Amino acid sequence: MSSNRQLTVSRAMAEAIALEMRTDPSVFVMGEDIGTYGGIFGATAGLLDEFGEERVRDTPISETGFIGAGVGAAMAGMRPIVELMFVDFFGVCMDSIYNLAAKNTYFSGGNCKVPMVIMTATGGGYSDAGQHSQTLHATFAHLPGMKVVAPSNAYDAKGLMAAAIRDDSPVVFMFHKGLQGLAWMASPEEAATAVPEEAYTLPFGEARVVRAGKDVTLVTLSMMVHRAMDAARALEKDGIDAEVIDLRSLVPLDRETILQSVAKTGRLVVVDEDYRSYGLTAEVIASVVEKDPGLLKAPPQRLAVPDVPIPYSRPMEQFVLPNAETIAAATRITLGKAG
Amino acid sequence: MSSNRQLTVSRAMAEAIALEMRTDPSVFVMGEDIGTYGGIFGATAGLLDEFGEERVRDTPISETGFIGAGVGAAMAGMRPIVELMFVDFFGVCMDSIYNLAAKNTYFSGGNCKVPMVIMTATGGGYSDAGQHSQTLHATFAHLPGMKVVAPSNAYDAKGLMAAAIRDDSPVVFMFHKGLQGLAWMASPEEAATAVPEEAYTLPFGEARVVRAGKDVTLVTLSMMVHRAMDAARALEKDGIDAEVIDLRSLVPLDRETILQSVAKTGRLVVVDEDYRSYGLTAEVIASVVEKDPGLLKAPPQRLAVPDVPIPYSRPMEQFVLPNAETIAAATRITLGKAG
Amino acid sequence: MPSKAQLLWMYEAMEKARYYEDTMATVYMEGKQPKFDIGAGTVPGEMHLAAGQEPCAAGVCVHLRPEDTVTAPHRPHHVAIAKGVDLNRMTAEIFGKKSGLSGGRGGHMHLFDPAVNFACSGIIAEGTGPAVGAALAAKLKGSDAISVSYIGEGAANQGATHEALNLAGLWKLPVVFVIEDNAWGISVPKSKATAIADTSQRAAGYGMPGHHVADNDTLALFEVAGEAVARARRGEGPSLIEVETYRYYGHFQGDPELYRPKGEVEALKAKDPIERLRKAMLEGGEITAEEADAARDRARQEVDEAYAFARAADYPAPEEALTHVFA
Amino acid sequence: MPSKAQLLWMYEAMEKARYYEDTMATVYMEGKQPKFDIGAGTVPGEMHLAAGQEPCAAGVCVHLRPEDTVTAPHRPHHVAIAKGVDLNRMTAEIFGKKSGLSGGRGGHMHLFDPAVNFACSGIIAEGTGPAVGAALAAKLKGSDAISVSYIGEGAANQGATHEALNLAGLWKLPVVFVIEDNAWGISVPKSKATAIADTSQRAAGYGMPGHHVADNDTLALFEVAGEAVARARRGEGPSLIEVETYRYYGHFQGDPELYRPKGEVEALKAKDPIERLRKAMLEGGEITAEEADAARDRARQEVDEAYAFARAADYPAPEEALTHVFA
Ligand SMILES: Cc1ncc(C[n+]2csc(CCOP(=O)(O)OP(=O)(O)O)c2C)c(N)n1
Ligand SMILES: Cc1ncc(C[n+]2csc(CCOP(=O)(O)OP(=O)(O)O)c2C)c(N)n1
Ligand SMILES: [Mg+2]
Ligand SMILES: [Mg+2]
Repeated sequence: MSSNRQLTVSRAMAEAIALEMRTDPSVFVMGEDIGTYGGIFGATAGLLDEFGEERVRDTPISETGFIGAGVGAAMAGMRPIVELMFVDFFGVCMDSIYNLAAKNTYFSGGNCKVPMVIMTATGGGYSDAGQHSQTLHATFAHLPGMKVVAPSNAYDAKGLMAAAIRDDSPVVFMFHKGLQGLAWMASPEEAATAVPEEAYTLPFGEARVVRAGKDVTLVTLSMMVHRAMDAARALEKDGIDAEVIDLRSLVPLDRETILQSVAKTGRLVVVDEDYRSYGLTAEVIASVVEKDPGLLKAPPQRLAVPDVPIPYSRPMEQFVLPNAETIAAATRITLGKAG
Repeated sequence: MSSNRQLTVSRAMAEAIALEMRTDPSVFVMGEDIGTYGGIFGATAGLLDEFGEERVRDTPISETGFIGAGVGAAMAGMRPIVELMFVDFFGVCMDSIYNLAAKNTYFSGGNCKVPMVIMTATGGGYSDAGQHSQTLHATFAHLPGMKVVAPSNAYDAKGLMAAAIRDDSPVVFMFHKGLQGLAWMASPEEAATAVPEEAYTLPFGEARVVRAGKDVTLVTLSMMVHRAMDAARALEKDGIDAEVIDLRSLVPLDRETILQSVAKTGRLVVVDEDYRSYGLTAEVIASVVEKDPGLLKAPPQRLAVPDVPIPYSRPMEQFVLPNAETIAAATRITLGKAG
Repeated sequence: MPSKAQLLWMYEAMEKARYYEDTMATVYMEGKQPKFDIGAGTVPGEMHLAAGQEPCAAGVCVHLRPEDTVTAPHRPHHVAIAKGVDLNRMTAEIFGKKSGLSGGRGGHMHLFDPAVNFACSGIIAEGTGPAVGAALAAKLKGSDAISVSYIGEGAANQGATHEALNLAGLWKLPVVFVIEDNAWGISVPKSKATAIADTSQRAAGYGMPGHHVADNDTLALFEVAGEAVARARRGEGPSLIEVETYRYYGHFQGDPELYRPKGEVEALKAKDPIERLRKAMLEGGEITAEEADAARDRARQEVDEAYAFARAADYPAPEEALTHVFA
Repeated sequence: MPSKAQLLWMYEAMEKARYYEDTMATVYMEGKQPKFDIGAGTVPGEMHLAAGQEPCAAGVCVHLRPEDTVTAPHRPHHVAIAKGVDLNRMTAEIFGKKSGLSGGRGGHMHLFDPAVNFACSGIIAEGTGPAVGAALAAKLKGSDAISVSYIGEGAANQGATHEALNLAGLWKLPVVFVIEDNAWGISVPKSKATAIADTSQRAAGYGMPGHHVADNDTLALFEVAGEAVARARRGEGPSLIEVETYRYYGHFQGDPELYRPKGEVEALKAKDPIERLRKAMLEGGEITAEEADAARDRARQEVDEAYAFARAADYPAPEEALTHVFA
């Protein structure tokens, strides 16, 4: 294979895990259907064959139990990767995540470590309705003690997964179903990228300027990076030069890169597939204006799910999700070029 | 009793519940220690004696089960009030709250109703450590389908509780332990107020201007209203005239009142006992600047728990909670009068 | 022993459910060929079919009344049909249409029909608590309505199930818990999920009777469920029934089923429960082949009409998404 | 039968725990008089004492090694003491001091001592999953370390408990689950919380042996726990033990205990388990009163020293609150 080989996000994730498992016997994977099935969204495909049932462990439908077990194993020197099949299921097991995994380091004054990855699938757009389509970025990012990442492409996914596994703190790895490159679900072409074969890590808290631009800053992450890029390409035709920032992680949040960009453009659009209120869009805007409200030459725009559960039916679901057209329209508004 | 009689918040809550139970046989209460004990924070004191064990029902420590049961009972025509003893425990039962209670109305296209109150204790300041001191306002307010209220005093608590019980949608009623007026926990004097004996309701989504002022707007709710008022009194001595706004509910959020105030003062300080990032402080700031960043003459200030678990030890806990001094200091900064 | 009417009712409900699922399997592929895309086609999203599991629905719901509550999980069609959910509006809902039960907001995993007190949900074991609550409401109101909570054998290991079983046992509520043991939780066999072979043995831990029904036997379930429902109706408390049943399709449509032993489904189909019930009915002598055929034809016609209704219906306007968040 | 050393060890651990709690009851009131304010005083916050429950701690931990993991709930002191947690630093932690186990970040419900693999937590049944995970880690590493998960009888009805029991049973992990049945979950008696009288009967539902120890009997528990620990150590899987025990104090200090029948505590104290153990020890003939007294005095002295250590220690700087959020 050449080093230009293209990988889907799901294969990049599975490869990152395999590489760590080969070199570190303390790494193992647990979750529902992560063995024979290879993970419903492919993040563990092939691992069972290589590493066997002890280290690639299918679980009962007991998320509180097996995530709690992950914490216990992590404190006992292992590096578990546990999969919460859909992020929507956090409600049955959030205690194990936010009160246990995320706090035991602090509660122990740093004497105990919880080196654990919780990976979970986010996102909608394929009519899976309100209990299987959420993104819930802010639900995790609001609570202290966990790092939260949400990659937009295969290269980032592999590097961030390796970094997550090696991190001594719990990392919530939120991957978007629609970016996985699955045979059965549409995925943007740019999500699959060239991925080096060897192991590498990417740092958390370093946003990536996906497209440099001078007129307006579009801040987003995960699936919405691709929608924002589509919008940027459309806007380009109108002579609007948008800068697109992929945050890559919510915690830590790279406020510096956002500020630098807004200092340049003076215009801000924040795009998120999560619910609108009390979410990422507000945090990004507040982070800018608490530095200096004068940075903004016009009201910033927020695009997110308008505080309704994700509806099932296609026309309604597509209506509540941000897309290239709505992003472009909001961008025009903040530039005073609406209409 | 005169209509000027003073009630604590806990008694006001219990009275509101009793009044509704007297007139509406479909209202009942469930939760841990809400019977003989009268609720750990007194919100159900006296109810067992008047209404008996069937309608004032102690439960096992099975929050998923009994909150789920509340949803089933509500859909079957009852109006359950369930207590989640500490909001910190949401992690064991959030599915019953956010995926079930909050979404069944939508999932049923409005054909089913879930008239249910989930009341839960928030707040720290008395060294109960990181699993018993959180506020978690945004954790609930971020997710659609539930109204979220957090009163600061007895008068509001009674009126909001009655409104919550009569509402056909699920309402999360977040009461601060330190406002309850318990014999065993310090409470600000102003939390206990004159409370009419008869039943009355207060609307959700109407903030209250607790103190009118022209120089700066302090937006907050729950316990922090009292801290902000203390700060306002201290600032007054320095000739600073602060407007203090008690939001009373997070969902719906009264953006209008905030905007009007900031339009007048041009300066904004948001105070919250919840975690700082991805929380109420950002939502309030974003709500202002997405209208018009020019409303703010100076960077807004946010006071909240600095993204760490609440520590146990007194000096550390007091350090992470906003108080009158830190609020006043932040206010001076936004007024350019720091130092 | 079921009466003639009960037998025919169960048979019809099972034929209806089977034909509904087989039709859905075909309709679901519309617009997903040549390339399968889960979000495309007439019926998008996940689709969990229950062909083979019809006894669990009919054998229990034959004992129920409209005022009884039933909560079902993500694989709900057979139960919804046996509970009498409006088939036209249910199908329109699954098509995402405006005239669907919820105007298209819920879809296949979120079917609500308050007229017959049916609800289902997409989170494992999420219906157990609500079933307990509906039973509690009945008790508080002095009604003799009961609840039935359906879960899969995989769901038996979710904490919610435990809490609901204990609450029902503790408060002696009129609930019948039905575990549909189709041997699989997606790709995980029961032996890799549950520490014991027969989950109904857990009933003792909650102070309620447990029943095990072997090999998808409609008539055996009829008896056991009749007992459990009567017990609940009399106010004597809950029961737990585990039924060994068959899953003919994959976990969801599109499941490659690589985990499944070759020949498993064929072996199950060889003892198809609808065939077995029909045979037993006819052998019983009270029911003629013509009567059975008429029931089956009625069932199929009703299903055909429901699909036609759904197909002809309009999509909701996009902005409808913003309504009904609150009551 | 315990050896002489084991008897003395248990006795000393129990005396130490008792004296620790009784001392804490006094210290806790410092600064809370004349007006009780939970946030005030030398030791602020909630305080759950375990006087009367010492057998549960000593009778199990006598069989453990430092590398074995123990998770305890919100009422942790007696177990921490029996597991060998550093008493000075534990007490300093409860005083909120910088030299506490966690520098004051955790407090009484969050005691962590990795040297002896002890942890506790404030959420009901939250330690059950981690105990399973530590046992899984031992299995994966090929070590013969085991885990013990302590919960109260009220916690047995929490979903987490069910999931952990099933996981341990399914994977045959070396875990001993110990239910301390002190008859109360705050104000709710067991009969109003649990559908059955003897929770150890639930063990069968998870394919593991269940044991019931009546009336707070240290020696009976010693035997049963020895069996369960040995079974786990041999790799044969988990066990569940329920111990009937006594809660002498209120749920937390300051609990008005209005729910508690008059005379209940006095009746329990009349059959105090430490007295009973001492009597049995001396009657056994191998241990003299002098040896027992020496053990008790050693225990008390260690406790006195721990309190003195904690009292003399410094508070952390406020800004220390910001450290150790991440590893
Ligand atoms: C809490 C939760 N965890 C996981 C899932 C994903 N999931 C959906 S169906 C399923 C398997 C369910 O197995 P079982 O209960 O036996 O029902 P069956 O699908 O066999 O009918 C799983 C794991 C979910 N929906 N909810
Ligand atoms: C999930 C959760 N629910 C409720 C509580 C509040 N709470 C603390 S201790 C307790 C009673 C526990 O009873 P039991 O398990 O019998 O232990 P005991 O206090 O008797 O030792 C309760 C309800 C909690 N900490 N966590
Ligand atoms: Mg199954
Ligand atoms: Mg107890």
